[in-house]
Amino acid sequence: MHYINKLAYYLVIILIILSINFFLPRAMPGDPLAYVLGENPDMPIRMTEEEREMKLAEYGLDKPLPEQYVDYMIKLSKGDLGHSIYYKNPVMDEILIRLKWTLLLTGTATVIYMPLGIFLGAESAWARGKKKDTLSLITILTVSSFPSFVLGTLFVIFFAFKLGLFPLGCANTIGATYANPLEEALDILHHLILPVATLIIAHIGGTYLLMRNSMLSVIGADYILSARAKGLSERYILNRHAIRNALLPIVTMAALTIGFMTVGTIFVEKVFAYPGIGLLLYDSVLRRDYPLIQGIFLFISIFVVLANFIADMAYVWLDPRVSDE
Amino acid sequence: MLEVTELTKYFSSGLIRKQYQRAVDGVSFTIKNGETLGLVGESGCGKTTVGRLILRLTKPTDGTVLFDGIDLFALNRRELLAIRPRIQMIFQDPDSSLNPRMKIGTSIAEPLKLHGTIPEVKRKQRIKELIETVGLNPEHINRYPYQLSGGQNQRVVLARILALNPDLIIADEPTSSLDVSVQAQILNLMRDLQKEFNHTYLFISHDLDVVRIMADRIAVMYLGRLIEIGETRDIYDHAKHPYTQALLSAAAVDGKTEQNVLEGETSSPLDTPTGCRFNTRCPYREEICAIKEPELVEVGRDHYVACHIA
Amino acid sequence: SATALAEDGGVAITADKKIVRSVGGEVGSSDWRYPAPFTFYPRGPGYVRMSMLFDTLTWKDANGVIPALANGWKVSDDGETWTFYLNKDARWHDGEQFTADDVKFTFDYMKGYEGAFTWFDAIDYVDSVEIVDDYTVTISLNEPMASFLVDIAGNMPILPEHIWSSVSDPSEFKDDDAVMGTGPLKLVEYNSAEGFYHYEANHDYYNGKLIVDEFITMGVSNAAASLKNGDVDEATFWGSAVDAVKGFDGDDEFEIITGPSFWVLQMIFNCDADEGYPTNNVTFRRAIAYGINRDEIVEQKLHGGGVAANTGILHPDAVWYNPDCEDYAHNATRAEEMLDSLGFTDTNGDGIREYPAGAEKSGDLEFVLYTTGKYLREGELIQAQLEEIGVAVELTSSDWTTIDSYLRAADFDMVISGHGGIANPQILNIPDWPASTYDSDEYTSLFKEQETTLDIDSRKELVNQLQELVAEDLPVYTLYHPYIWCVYNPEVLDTWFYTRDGICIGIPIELNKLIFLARYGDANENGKINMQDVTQIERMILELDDETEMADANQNGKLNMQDVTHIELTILGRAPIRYE
Amino acid sequence: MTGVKVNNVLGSLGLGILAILITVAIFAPQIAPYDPHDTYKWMERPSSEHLLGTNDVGNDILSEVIYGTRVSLFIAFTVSITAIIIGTALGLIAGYSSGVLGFLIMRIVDIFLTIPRMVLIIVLAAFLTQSIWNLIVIFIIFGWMMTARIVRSEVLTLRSQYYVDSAKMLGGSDRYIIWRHILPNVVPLVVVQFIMEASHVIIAEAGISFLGLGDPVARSWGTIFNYAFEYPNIILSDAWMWWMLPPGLCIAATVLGLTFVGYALEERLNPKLKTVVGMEA
Amino acid sequence: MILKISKLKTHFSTPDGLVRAVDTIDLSIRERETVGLIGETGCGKTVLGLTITRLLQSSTTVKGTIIYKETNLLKISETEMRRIRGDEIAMILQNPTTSLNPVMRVGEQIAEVIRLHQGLNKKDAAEKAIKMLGSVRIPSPSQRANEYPHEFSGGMKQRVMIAMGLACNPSLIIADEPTKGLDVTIKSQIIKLLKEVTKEKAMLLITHDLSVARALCDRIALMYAGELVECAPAGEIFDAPRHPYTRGFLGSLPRNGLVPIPGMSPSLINLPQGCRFHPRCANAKAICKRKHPGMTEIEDGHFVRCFDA
Ligand SMILES: Nc1ncnc2c1ncn2[C@@H]1O[C@H](COP(=O)(O)OP(=O)(O)OP(=O)(O)O)[C@@H](O)[C@H]1O
Ligand SMILES: Nc1ncnc2c1ncn2[C@@H]1O[C@H](COP(=O)(O)OP(=O)(O)OP(=O)(O)O)[C@@H](O)[C@H]1O
Ligand SMILES: [Mg+2]
Ligand SMILES: [Mg+2]
Repeated sequence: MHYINKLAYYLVIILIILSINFFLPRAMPGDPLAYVLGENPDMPIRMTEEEREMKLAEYGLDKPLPEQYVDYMIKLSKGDLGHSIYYKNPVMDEILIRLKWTLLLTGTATVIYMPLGIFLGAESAWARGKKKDTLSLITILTVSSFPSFVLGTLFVIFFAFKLGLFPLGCANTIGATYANPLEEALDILHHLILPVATLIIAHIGGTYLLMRNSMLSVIGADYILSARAKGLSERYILNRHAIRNALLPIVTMAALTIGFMTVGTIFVEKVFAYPGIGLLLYDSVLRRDYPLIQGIFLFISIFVVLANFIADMAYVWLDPRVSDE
Repeated sequence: MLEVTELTKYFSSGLIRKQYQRAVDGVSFTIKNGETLGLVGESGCGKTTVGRLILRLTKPTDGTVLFDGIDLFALNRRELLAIRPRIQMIFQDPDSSLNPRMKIGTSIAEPLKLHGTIPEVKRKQRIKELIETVGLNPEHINRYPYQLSGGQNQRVVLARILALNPDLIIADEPTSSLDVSVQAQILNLMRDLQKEFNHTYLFISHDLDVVRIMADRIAVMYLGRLIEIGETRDIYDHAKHPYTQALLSAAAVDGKTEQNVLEGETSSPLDTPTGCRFNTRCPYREEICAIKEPELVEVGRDHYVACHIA
Repeated sequence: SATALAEDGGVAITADKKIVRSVGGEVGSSDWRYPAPFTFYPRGPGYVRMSMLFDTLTWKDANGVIPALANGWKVSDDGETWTFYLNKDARWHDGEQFTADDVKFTFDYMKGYEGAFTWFDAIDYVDSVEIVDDYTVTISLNEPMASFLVDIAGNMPILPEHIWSSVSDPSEFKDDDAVMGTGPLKLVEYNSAEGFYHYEANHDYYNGKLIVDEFITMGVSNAAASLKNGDVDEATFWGSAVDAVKGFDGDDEFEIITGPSFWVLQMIFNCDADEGYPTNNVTFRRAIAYGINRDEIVEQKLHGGGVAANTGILHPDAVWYNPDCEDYAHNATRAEEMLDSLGFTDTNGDGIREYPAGAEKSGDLEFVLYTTGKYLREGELIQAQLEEIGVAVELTSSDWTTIDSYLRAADFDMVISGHGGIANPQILNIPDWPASTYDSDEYTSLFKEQETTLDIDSRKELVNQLQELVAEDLPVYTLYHPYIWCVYNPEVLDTWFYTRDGICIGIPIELNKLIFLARYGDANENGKINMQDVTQIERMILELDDETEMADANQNGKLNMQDVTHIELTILGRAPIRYE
Repeated sequence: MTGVKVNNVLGSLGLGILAILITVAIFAPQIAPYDPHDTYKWMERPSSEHLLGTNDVGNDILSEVIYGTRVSLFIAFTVSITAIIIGTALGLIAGYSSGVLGFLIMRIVDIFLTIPRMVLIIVLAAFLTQSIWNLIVIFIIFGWMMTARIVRSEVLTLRSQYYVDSAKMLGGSDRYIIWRHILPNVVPLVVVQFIMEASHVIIAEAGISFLGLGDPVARSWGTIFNYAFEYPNIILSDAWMWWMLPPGLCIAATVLGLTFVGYALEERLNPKLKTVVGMEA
Repeated sequence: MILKISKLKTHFSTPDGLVRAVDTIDLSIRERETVGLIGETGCGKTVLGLTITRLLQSSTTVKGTIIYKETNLLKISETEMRRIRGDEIAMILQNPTTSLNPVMRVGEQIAEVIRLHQGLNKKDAAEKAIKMLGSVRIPSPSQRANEYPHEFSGGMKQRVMIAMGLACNPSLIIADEPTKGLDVTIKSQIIKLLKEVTKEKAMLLITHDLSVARALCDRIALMYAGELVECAPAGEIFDAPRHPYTRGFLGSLPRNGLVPIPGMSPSLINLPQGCRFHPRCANAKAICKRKHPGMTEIEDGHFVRCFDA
């Protein structure tokens, strides 16, 4: 029951996202054709009325809106996100070749910052009021108030340029030939460290605070006292009783953070010239490559919605109370 | 004064597949002027809902409530606002009955302000009177609820209700969160006030000892149904329904006499048993009990029971 | 010979592979699409990435046109038939021999798929191509085309027939074979995400020995820092990036060369007779021009990395440049006088002039100046300068789509925009600009006339007049031309140079494939082609003066008369070259 | 009880930071040594004349940053105040009238919260003209949801409190109850939410501007940072120290100030942490 | 004597002042004896229970001795205490609904304490847990063990709490209001269950429900404002209460006439001078205002803190 409801809900969300995507260029001021053909500030496109009509027809923009909508949906169902103006390639292809880098970046960062934030938050709450708690609280709040691009830029200047410890950007050494896969992996890692560190620092605060708050309310709960009354050790109580309960709000949050992450990567990828989807979005925005912008928006949104869906399911799995409803 | 007929409330939940919770299912009783009717029953049997229905704080599903001959359920908004001051309710939890951000004095002044019965200049004086009537000190006027104890807050609630001088007071377990000694203070106060202002009480409680002292008549509910109603003395001495008997026996624990301990738990109003609702726990169950729902029948003077066996 | 020179150590060839890395921009914006002939991004950087792989019949170096796949050529007197003598050593990357068939095939293919080659559209001039023998072709034109040698022969990549004959959708053909040409480099890897192109040397190159083994053009996060860090060996800077260039000045590890950009930033006025008041008044526009201090803009925005533009639009380094256009040197007094004379005076003393009474508009003399975010700073400077002469400017930054829609509707006052390709007189067709509000019969007829005039001198005269007219009428007021720099590490490669009038049809950047060739490594130790080279060529020419000898020389891979003539023409600025 | 002390220290620190920034914003014309649009010699190093040097077109960076405070804070506060008011109103409606309207509002909130809003903002910003008003409108459109959700759930709790029933019973109309009983209890939450939203907007606006989608005319810190970042020589020269760092630090300081204040407020308002000890007779 | 508490003080320091939640309490419990601890809300009953099991936050001050079978619980290390907790001394907490971990299966919550203290492996512990559930009369225990607390009713959760307390066969049980919030019929079920349990175990029963105390206790101690005011065998308390508070307390029961004690309990921060009860005492004398009375044994095993007893 629960699953079906949720599924329906998410399908509606996806439908809405698709519709936003459809109506966005059509609702904006300006020539819709410009959103398909792109613009060239130096040399504006020259077109006679006739050519215009032809182009409109070619892109199906002359049809009535509902018909366009149906066409759009049919195309989408075939995985066709349209053609990039700049790359003259299917939007999907352009996204897919960059996907691995973004996944590597966000994946690595998430795998580190989530458990770390959870761990630090839990520890901090468990030591509430003590020096350890205060110190980590202030440190994390302070550090994470730096926007990722400020932090990233400073990292580039210090660690990459001044100290020369890391490369200035990119995902690997361009044009390098590797003796073995390990060497390649190390090279990729070398390029990954600064951007990942930036993402972690920029995103850890949210998780940390949430976990800390969540944990604080768990600590006061009677079942923790009850667990102590059973003679269980503090570590055991923390691990077995407290964390799972405290994790519940985190799980809901996790999906949201994945949404933030995808945005965070735009900044980090720009600062570190990391060739992922975020940078693609940035470049497309600069080039006003509207089909590509829309495609990326759609892709990220659906990705985030899926993440939400998974988080919802995980929530059910974590909290037996929900599954019964 | 109050005539409740076939009062029914089903709570529905679920959007796609509706589920009905039969919280109150055809309850009828009357209360005479100046009388106290005790309403007892286990948790979740629908006592509070009955009270809230009478006040129209909850929308009824069915039934009628006549208050001094006025059909409460037929009133429109304005009429309802006009009649509300005459029926008041005291809630279970005194602490949450007062807005934590309002000073005690403001809380008590609220009904006066809302109804504008007393000019503003005299209000202060009236508040002081009310505060003293319920045995509090005028200096409490400037305190906040959290600065007072539960018992004191319940007094404030009483003072506020008195400001409206209602005819009917529905007291929903007014002392269940209080200590025995404080409970005694509040219950005594309520009795005194009843005498003084001739209030009519619908006194809801799960504590039979308390009801015995407070009520003239007692109504026993089980799973949304009224199963027995009668004079207090009759109920205590000649309880007819097996459930009432079990309740009384459980309340009379003293460590010596062997009790009549009921097995099992109350069923949920989500899926009420067919036939007599008590049949799943009844020690005297017979075949008919699982099939037919018993009607209230008169077994003594003003004493009604819904049981096939009694 | 080239080999000997290399061995002499004129060029640093080490036992290791010699890899040259060049900055192609920031990651992401360093992508110019797949470098196949029909897929590259139709701008200069896209073309040059393709040109590494494919050769054309002719090519250009620092001094002008030189032979490429064609060793020599001659043109008929009517200018309608061109004969090309092809290089017999040229081979495709797969080892196949290059022949006249490929040339004919290419022309036919381009004509057959008209519009597929988005880079230029002059193929219409070509009527037919005939194969004389395996290494000679004649190309017949519909009408004489003075710029043929550059615009078509020096521009159109010759395709291998054995690959493309079976390709029916050229713009979708992105196989490995699609990048197989005769060029000095072969494509190893291309990655659009990272915007990098990895080439390796085609050591069998027919046109000379290669001095590099691999060439990479890639995206970086910060060009200057990457260069300093040694991640790359060469980078281009432009305009205000002169600051970064200065950082390398005096650094022994790096060399700097400067070139023209063939680019202009300009302010377009609304000259529409109905909508454009008061910018449709020429005196008013001149007053504005006097009010603007272009030198200040060059100084403040470009930090000296450019020059105040030719008000006649064409670039000073271009053949067609008219140096005598009115330059509207900043003169606030004059501007104020002119405005006063038009009746725009500050009557209410708020420092801003008002419209004269009874004019089409009233109130403060205030204009909206549209610009994209890129040129906002220029806008701000203009805003401040015009305020001094009592003209208020509201600066609005917008994306081009929006600005364009205002332009089309003639619903604007002034717009800042820039464009390149200003070496070609064709650019002067202002009334025909999509959003132009300029309308002048005199100008239009003058433009038509120069288009049909074949005599170079008279045409030059007409183009000069056109420029003067632009400068007088000021439908656009040009602001500046930025410079372009190439900063490189000479240890790795020191053959960088700027091509005369730009690569191919005028690409200003330094990525001429000739830098990979030993003879260039030899010719310029300081990275530049100098007059000595030219004299050397001249001396060669003097020794060869009859037809047979020329044919001989041709076969030996040497220059011929035609080359020389052409070089001379180019040097003298008479070869009509079309730029975009 | 070190927790309380830390809390107070953080709170006052945050308030201090904000007070300074707000003062700077209000008195920017008085504080700034120059008009940020005036031009001097470009790329000057810090000197007594230009404490933070000049930028690539010769604007005094210090003055630019001071005026940037205005822009950044103006956007942040305009957006968060409006978004909070909208969110509170909708949250109240959704929570108090559990009808179709409330259901609809909450669905919209859920959907908006699921869609990655920053990405959509970037996309929208790419479609729209770059102006601070457009940004403000976009941020408002995407800024009210969290407040609505929080207010609604609080209203749901409050609504089930007996004192709300009491007020009804005493004859209070819905409007009276909302104004007198619900709203005052929601206000503290809303204040915290306002602070959170303001810090979100600061970061979001800085981010959008960093991507070059901000209003290049009204230069916020993000835009200043962006210009510095795009300056080709920024890493090689030392200019990042006085051109990039100050706006970056300002953004961080504002966020930090808001976070501290928000944190302290939340701690203070969180009833879990407030134990009333002993009852006075 | 299984537990002997003497001069026990538990003080909390708060921003408002020192809370003397437990103030000089002497109390002992014999083997198999059930002692009832009765008092009004906030008088310190729960704190006493938590002090014995040392479950209070470390920032509190605890003084005095708690001798459990010859060991002073206040002197041993936390590790040793942990071994005793749940194994020898079981505490059944006040609120079963919140005292069970909502995301852990009921069986597992019982099994973990068995595994910890009796070193059984997972499987055996799980089996034992099911047995324990059966012994507190949970129907179909093996199936119920795999359910979560929210699937249990209030009475059943209380049984689970009891089963958890009994799992390691402790010698002393501290039960904090085991019948609070339960319906009368369910309450009598729990009382019946506890009665069986206490046949062979000592128990400290904390409650403010006199009927429960009467049904279960051998001895009853009354607590007022952090200290004991009367302690005597159950019968004597009900039949011959000596302390005015005890008398008032009993008198305020509905069945005894609903005669309230005037005034209200003092704050544990501002305790009255002299006898803590004197402001509410009808026969308070001058001395009561000045001097704090001590516990005196007025009859065998009957202690009262009153000058007048
Ligand atoms: N607003 C509501 N929505 C849905 N169900 C409700 C609502 N209010 C009460 N119920 C259900 O109606 C039934 C009767 O509730 P009610 O509060 O009247 O019982 P009660 O006898 O007062 O119990 P208690 O003694 O615990 O106060 C319960 O099962 C309860 O869950
Ligand atoms: N950690 C603590 N810090 C400060 N004061 C506390 C703390 N724990 C308890 N108190 C105070 O100690 C007093 C005694 O509390 P306790 O919980 O023991 O009362 P109780 O007798 O169990 O009451 P109830 O019958 O309501 O359970 C109360 O006034 C309480 O506020
Ligand atoms: Mg109730
Ligand atoms: Mg307690």
